[in-house]
This record gives sequence, structure tokens and C-alpha cells, in this order.
Amino acid sequence: MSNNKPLGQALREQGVSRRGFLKFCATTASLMALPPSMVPAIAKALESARRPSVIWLSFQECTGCTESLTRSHAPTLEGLIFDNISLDYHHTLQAASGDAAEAAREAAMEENKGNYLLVVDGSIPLGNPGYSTIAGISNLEMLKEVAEHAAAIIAVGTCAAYGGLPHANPNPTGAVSVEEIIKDKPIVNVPGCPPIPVVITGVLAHFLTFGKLPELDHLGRPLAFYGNNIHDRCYRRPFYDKGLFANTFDDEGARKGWCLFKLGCKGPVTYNACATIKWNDGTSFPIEAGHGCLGCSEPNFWDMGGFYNALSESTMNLSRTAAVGIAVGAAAGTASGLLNRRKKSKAEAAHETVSVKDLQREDKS
Amino acid sequence: MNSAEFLLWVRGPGLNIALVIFTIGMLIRLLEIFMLGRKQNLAELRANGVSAGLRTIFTRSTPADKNSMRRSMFTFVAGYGFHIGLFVVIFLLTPHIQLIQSLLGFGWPALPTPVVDLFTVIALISLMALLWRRLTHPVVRYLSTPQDYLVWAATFLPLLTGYMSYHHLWFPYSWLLGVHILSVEFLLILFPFTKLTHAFTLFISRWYTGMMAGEKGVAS
Amino acid sequence: MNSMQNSLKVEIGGYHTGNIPPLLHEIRHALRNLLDNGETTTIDLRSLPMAPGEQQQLLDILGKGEISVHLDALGKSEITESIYAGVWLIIHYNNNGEVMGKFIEITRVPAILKAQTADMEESLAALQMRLEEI
Amino acid sequence: MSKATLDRGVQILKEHIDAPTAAYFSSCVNCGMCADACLFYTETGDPAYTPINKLEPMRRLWEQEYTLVGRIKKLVGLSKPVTDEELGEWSDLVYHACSMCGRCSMVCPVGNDISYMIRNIREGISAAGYAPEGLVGATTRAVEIGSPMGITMHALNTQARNIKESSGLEIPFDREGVDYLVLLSSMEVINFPEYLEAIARIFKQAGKSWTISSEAFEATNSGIQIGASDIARELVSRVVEAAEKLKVETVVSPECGHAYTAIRWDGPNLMGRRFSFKVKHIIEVLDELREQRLLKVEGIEDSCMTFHDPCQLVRKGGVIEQPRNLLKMVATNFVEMDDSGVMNWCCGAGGGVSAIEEAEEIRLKAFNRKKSQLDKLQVDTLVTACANCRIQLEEGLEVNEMDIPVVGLTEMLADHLVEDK
Repeated sequence: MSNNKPLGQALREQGVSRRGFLKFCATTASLMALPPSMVPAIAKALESARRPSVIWLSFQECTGCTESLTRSHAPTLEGLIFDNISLDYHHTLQAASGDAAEAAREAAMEENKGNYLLVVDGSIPLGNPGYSTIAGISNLEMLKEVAEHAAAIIAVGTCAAYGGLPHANPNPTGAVSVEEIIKDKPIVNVPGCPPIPVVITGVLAHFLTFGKLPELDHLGRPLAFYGNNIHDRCYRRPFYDKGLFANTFDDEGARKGWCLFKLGCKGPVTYNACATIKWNDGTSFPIEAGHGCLGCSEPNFWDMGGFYNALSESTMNLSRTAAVGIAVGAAAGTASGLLNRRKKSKAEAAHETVSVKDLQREDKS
Repeated sequence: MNSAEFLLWVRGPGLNIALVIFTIGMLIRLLEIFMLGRKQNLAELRANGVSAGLRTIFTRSTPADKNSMRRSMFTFVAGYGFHIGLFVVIFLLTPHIQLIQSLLGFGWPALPTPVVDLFTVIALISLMALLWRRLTHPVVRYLSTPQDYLVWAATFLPLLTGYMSYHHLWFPYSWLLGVHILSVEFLLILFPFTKLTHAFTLFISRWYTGMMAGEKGVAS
Repeated sequence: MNSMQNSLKVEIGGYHTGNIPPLLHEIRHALRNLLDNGETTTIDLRSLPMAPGEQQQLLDILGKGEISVHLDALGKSEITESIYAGVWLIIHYNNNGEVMGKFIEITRVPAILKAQTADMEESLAALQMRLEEI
Repeated sequence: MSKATLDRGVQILKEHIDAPTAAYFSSCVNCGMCADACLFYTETGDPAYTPINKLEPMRRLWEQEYTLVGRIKKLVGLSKPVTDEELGEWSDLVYHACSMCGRCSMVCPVGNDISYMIRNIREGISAAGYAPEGLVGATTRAVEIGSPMGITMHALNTQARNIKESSGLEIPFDREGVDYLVLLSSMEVINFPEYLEAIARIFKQAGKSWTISSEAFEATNSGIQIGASDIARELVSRVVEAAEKLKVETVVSPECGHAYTAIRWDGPNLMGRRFSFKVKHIIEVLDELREQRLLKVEGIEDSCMTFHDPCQLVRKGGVIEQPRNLLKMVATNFVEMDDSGVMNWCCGAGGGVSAIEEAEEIRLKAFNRKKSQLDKLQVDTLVTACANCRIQLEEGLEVNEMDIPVVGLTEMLADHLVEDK
């Protein structure tokens, strides 16, 4: 931890050539989804960047996010980044356990007070503190404690960012996201179930490079990766515009790779980089594999009205609602109609023949 | 409330509330009309009014004659632009058909989205032209009540927000889509209580007028 | 791996995002700009959505020109001039041979090929030391 | 003692609001297209004369009384009740500035029959005591004397005598079992006595038997114009009783628009029963005679002629081709006006407007529409088939210093009858 030399120097000492460094900068720019023209600026920033201390807390989560991260191309450039951050606490990855692990956390917090980066995956249960604890400390308590002196927080995965699956209706644990608890720290959400590995490392790279968090959208996500929705970037988009849809997963449309909107694809409301960066080292992404987007990088994606119902359909049974409306409407309409008829017949019954004498007002004549 | 929760609400409870108010309200309106009844025509008829009534239901969608069309040209052009545009947008856009299909159990083919987009623009421009006319033409201005402006806005908003959603203009898409659906719900709720009812009752009006004229041997 | 690919029938024809023609236009403009103003351009291929098979189509169009260079720094890199002089394809790999970045660079010589000042200074010092040893 | 009050007017309006009315009010979108079809608007430019606006009190009453929403609106004070003053004010719009020509009903894009509703709102306004004096006077005379213009049998007898003296033609009164019971309009009796003689000559030539009832010779029906169904029924019943008493086959409405509507279309509905006789407009009768080759004419008019379609005949009565068939028998140079037929413009004096003194100014303004139609045509003669139109046309032409003679179609045909040998 005392090894806190500027990155440029550290790399040179590791025997990385300037060419290698430039290559690193070019791929880092690409990783951060920044234009290649930014490479000189990135090189300059990275030259003097210092490795930050990172504390990684895992709460109500499935470890999918960590899996995703470790499935990224380690030991690689991302690995290099991790070489250049000081991952001081990550209870899944670290060698230490028990008291030693907690001690490492506390030491890192103390040493880097106000400067360390906090990464969280998993949601925090508010229902009962006992639902999820680490070393007997409730998630809520630990989050508050670690967040207090953090420079910034990265909420990795939809659970940490928006509550995710634990938050899904009926949310038995009272799960909430990080930003619902911590209000006074810069938080960047990196949602996805899990997020794309290079997106996680890209955000870390950004912090490493520029010492601050990237520009965010209205849901706290880095615009560089979540600035476009899947639908707009989808290679099947032309089929949507032409009105060519797969109606089942085994029809002609599905085989021909037509648009999956009718099969419940949530691409139009999902902001993520899947359609461009893709998964598995840029191999493919769900839509390319023939399945609609689930919208996993969006809040409440689990409750979006069924993965296989089209986005424009109601999340409730409209036909039943309409049937109720028709029944009530018919009854109310008939009642009102009968009232009107009675009123009209009353007027008719009260009719007194109009004679010519009645055509002028008394006061007028 | 974030955009996803908002979207969830408008797609679920919001839409259901609007739909139930719409169906109940419209049925009340229609039953109120029909149940008022009408006296049988005892005069010797020149022709059966039924075919004339059915005919008028369709013919009133076109101008009565060339000169009438010329005199009301603005209303005709803007009116057609708006109504045809609105029809195409509502009934020939895939997501809308999908929604209707989930309600009725059957659907029909859609138009390509760029075509629907064009019709949206036509409808929007026509609506703005009609508003301009409402504000400036002595007759329409004289007739206009606050309800006319309210209904104008309620019709304009779904088109505008739909257009903005499709093109991702100015606001995050999820919010736009939510606001779009909410604006439609607002329209549905207003529907039975305003002149919007004409979308249904005009067929009744045309039927009665066409039939009564037809019985006298006049093609109305 | 191969046997699995053979047993699955995947249709990939007919897809296109329509991104290839505008990309080629961009390359053409960049080449013009290089000739007129000496400005170089780099295009990050990862930032563009591509349909299955589309990127290969692009690479086929660019083809292999006269120069092909292999670089070994933090993993391998392939730097190939396309059949269009001044249009280079640069692919960076990591130590595992996985693709880390794919760029098209429109330049006379890709910057990464040039010997870097820092490296040269280091080399100078090393050479000096070597000479002293002799 | 008069029973006219606001309450009475409102109560009668409530009786007259029916399903079509409710559909019409539900459908109006305030587009203003009816204004473009109304000559009282086009010739004055006053937006208050927009047809649908003339129904505003009735629209509110419908909403307040016959819709759930309206009842709630009224309850919370969002909808003002219909007032006495309002009905008084609307009287001008409904009587002075509407001839119930029905053009608006033809163009309304949602298909509202606006003139149908005008007919009904007049019921309420007249029952509330706000009908114009001129119309009240005419109606009173129609009921009490038997003719809105105060013509008595005595005057008609005198005319019959004159005809007998000048042409030797017998005017048959009160004959039973004849083909036709001929009705007359007071206007014809006073202004166009030629009509009666023309009828006599034509029927004589055609060999048809006919008669006039001394108990009911008047065809016009002020009750229809003022909008008082009870009075209209009283007036129609006189004709119906006479026709039934004389056991005629057909009752012939004279060259008058609303009289035809009153007997032909409204009559059975006012009486609440179907008639045992037929009702025809004289033009329909003449056209039948033409078809049966019983109308023999000679000589041809070569002056340029056009025909003014009376609204009640074309739009409200379905008599469209007949006058043209007849005209073409005697005229070679017949030209159609713009918008002729069902879309013809009203003369400006129908629906009782001609009986309202205060409406003279607007009535003559409304004539400008007809003037511009005629200016475009430059005809030598204007033919029509309604005495009310004819008087308005003559007056309008005179005021505008246009020298075009206005001729009744029946008389024109009579002038061309082949003389009996």
C-alpha cells in the first residue's frame, strides 16, 4: 500500500516500454469508450496517475458480478489495471479471511481515509439486519461505515445500483440500492445482471486515469457505456422499422433473425453497451443469440411485465379490466338512461297544450 | 420514483385505471344517447332510410361538394391531415397493435415505422395548424371553450411525446415513454367527458341524419 | 469446438446494420484529409455496432496490402496496411491472444511503430552502459 | 292568460331532446364548418350566426339534464343554468338569423342535423314567450282567422269569381271524391293570383278533378315556423279533416316550401297517425302529369333561365329533378346556378324570417348570397316554385336594382299550355 508511485513510473519499472504504454493507453481509451483522439490526454493523465485503494463490499448478491469481472481477460490489461489499483478488501477474492480480512479493510480505510474507492455489489436489506451480514456486521452498517470516508462509490451490478433481483416484487428482504442509503457521496451505477466486464473495468480505468467519476446519465450510469439504448444500436433494428418480427422462437422470423420486439425484447428501454461491446470478448450478445433483451441494466427489470410480453403491453390483464369496465358501464349507463327517460316522460306528462295565447309573455303584451 | 418505476406504473395500474374509466364513461355516454329514444316517423317514406343512413356514415368523411370544400379548405386539409395521421399512428404502429392485441386477442399487420413517423409529423403539423386557426379564425375562436383547448392539448401530447420517444429527443427515453403512455391515459380519461366522444358518436349522428334525410329521398 | 460449430446451423446472411458504407466514406474523407492537411485519423471499431459477419466483410474489403508488422509489447499487436495505402488496420492482443482493441488508422506510419523518445533515451543509456562494459 | 314562462320553455325543450339530438351534441367538435355553409354568417361575417351556436342553450340543457357528467357539472356550479335573458337573446339568432334551410346539416363533418335541432329549440323559445312578434301575429291569425295573412274565404271567393269572369274557368269548392285537394298559400292569394288560374287550366287540360276546401284552403303552417307543435298540429288537422271529409286521393301543396314540409313530412307525426291520402307538392303533381303525357305545352322560351331551388323542396323534401324536367319542356336556355340542387343557397327569407319585421335588414343582407349567384349567371328570368322565396327574390332584386323577372314554375307552364280546341 505504500507502493504508491505514479503509474508511468511503475510501468517503466515493470519493464513496460513506451510502445507498450501507448498500446495500453489506446486500449484503455477504447475500454472507456472514449474516442481515439483522447489517447494523448489519457497517456498524460495515466503517466502521473497513482493507484488508488479499493474496498469491495458484497452484500445480497450472487457473485455473478465478480464472476463477470474475473472472467474478463485476466491477466490482461484489466489485470494490469488491477495491478495498479490496490484491491485491499474483496471477501470473495482475497486470500485473508475472518478477522484478518476485516482487519485489512479497517487498515485500508484508515490509511486511505477520504481517498479510497468503494465498490459495492449486491443490494442492502432493510427489512431485518440479520438477512445479510458479514462478520456479524449488517450490510447496512458496513456500507455506512465504509462509505463515510470513501472518495467515491461504484455500485456494480443492478442489485447494488437499483436493488435488482432481491428488490423484485414483493421484495421480502426490503432490499434497496446503495444510492438509497448513501446520499452524500458521488456514486456511479454500473448496472447489468451482470455488467459487461469491460464496462466495470472501464469505469475503474476512468477513475484511475482522471481521478474522478465519468459523466453520468439520469440513473447515475456512465454515459459512455449507457448512453445508447440497445434498440437503437441493435443490428436487428432495420427489421423493426420494416415491420418484420419473430412471433415465436421457432418461426421463420426467428430463423431469419428478425426483430424480437413482439417476443418481449426490452431493448427499446434498455441502456447498455451490449450491442456494441458485446459479450465474451466481443463474440455475441443476447439478441444476436436469438433472445430478446431482458433489460437487466434497468431498474425493476424483473417486474417489467414478463420477459416474453411485448414492451407496449400492459403489465396487467387489460382484457379483464375492459370486461369489468363494460359490465359496470352497461349497468351505470342503463341506470342513467332510465333516469333520463323518467325525466323526459315527466316533462311529457306535464305538457300543457300551447295555444296562441301562450306565445307571448304577460309582461310583454 | 425513478423512470422504471414510473414506466411500470403507467403500463400497469395507470393504464388499467384509464381503461376502466374510459369504458365505463363511454358506455354511459352511448347508452344515455340511445335510451333517449326517438319518435317513429309516420310520414310516407320515399325510400328506406337504412341504406341512406349507412351511406351517410361513410360519405360524411368526404366534403359535401366542391364549393363547400373550397370554402372550408383549411379545415378539410388540416382535418384530414390530423385524422388520417392519428389513425395511422394509433392503429398501424407495431407497439400499438401489440397492445391492442393483448387487449382484444387479435392484431393486424403494421406499417414500417418511418412511414408511421411521417404520419406523426403530418398529424402534429395539422394539429398546430388547427390550433392556430382556433386562435385566429373569428368563428372557431368564438365557438371555442376551454374544453376545446384542453382536448387539443390532450390529443397533441401523446403524438408529441410519442414522436419524442421514437427520436429520443431531449429527455431519457424511459421517461419519455412513460410520459407518452401517461398522456394517452389522460386522453382516455378525458375521452368520455369531452367532445372527444365524437370519435364514436359521429357514426350515430351520421346514421340518424342520413336516415332521416334518406326517408325523404335526399342523399345527405 | 469445431464439431460443435459444424453441428449448429446458423444463418448469418442478410444482416446488415448499414454501417459499412458510411465507415468507408469516413475512411475516404480521412485519407483526403491526410493528403491535404497531413492530419491522421483513428477509428475505434469497438464503438460501432456490427451485425454478425459484418466486421469480416469490412476487413475483406480493406484487404491486405504491402506491409504487415508484428509488435510485441504487452502482448502481441498486428499492424497491417490495407490495399489502400495509408489505411492501416491495428489489432492489439493481450498476453492470452485475446483481442483488446481494433482500430483503423489513417496515417503514413502508425504512431506506435515509431521508436519512442523515452524508449530511445533508455536504449541510449543501455547502449552507453554496454559500451562501458566493453 | 299566457302561460309562457322560462320553466315552460325548459320543460318543452326537455320533451324535444331525443337520441339524435344527444348524438349531435355529443359529436360537435366546434370546427366551425357549419358557419361556411350558412348564408347568415357568410353575408354578415358575424360569428354569433354560426349555426351550432344558435343551439347553445339547448346544448347546455341537454348536458345538464340528460348526461351524468352534466348533472355533476351543474351540481358543482360548473355549468350555468339556462336563463330567461338567454332565451330572449337567442330568439334573435334562432328566428331572425336562421331560415332552417338545412345547408349546415349537409356539410357538418360529424353529420349533425343542425336545422333539425333549430326546429326543436324554437319549440322551447316560443313556449317561453320569446318568439318574435311578427311570427306570433301570423300564428295567431292562422289559428283565429285561418290564414297567417288574415285572408278569409271571402277574399278567395272573390278571386274565384274574377277567374270565372276573365277566363270562364270554374274554381271547384268542397267537391267530394276528387283527385286533388288543392291548398293555397295566403301569399299566392294576395300576391300571385295567377297561380290559382294556372292550376285550374292545367287540371282542366289534364282531365283531373280537383277541389278547394272552404274549411281548409290554407297550406302554410305558422306553427311549424314558430316552432309550436301543438299549434302546428291544430293547423294541419284542419287540412287532414278536410281531406278525409272530401275523400280526396291526394292533397296538393302549393308553391310553398314549408307548407310542403308541414303537411308532407311533419303532418303525420304531428297527428300521430299515417294519412289515408297522399301529399304532394304541386311540382311533383305536374311532373307526374308530364310523365303521363297529360301536360301538353307548346312554344319555347329562349330567354336565359335559371331555377332557384326552395330549400324545403330539395334538402328537406327530396323534390330535385321534377322542376328541372318541367322547365326543360318549355325552356331551351336553362342554366344551373352554382350549388344548385340539394346544396342550393336559401333566398334568406325561409323558416318564418319573412314574417319578422325586425329581421328585414339581415334578410336583405342574406339575399346578397343569391345576388352574387345571379350576378355570375346573368340570366333573363329566374324561376322558382315557392311563393315565399319568390317574394324575397323580387324584393331583393328590386333593392339591388337588378332587373330580372321572377316567375312561378306552375304559372310559366300554364302560359305554355296547349289551348283546348
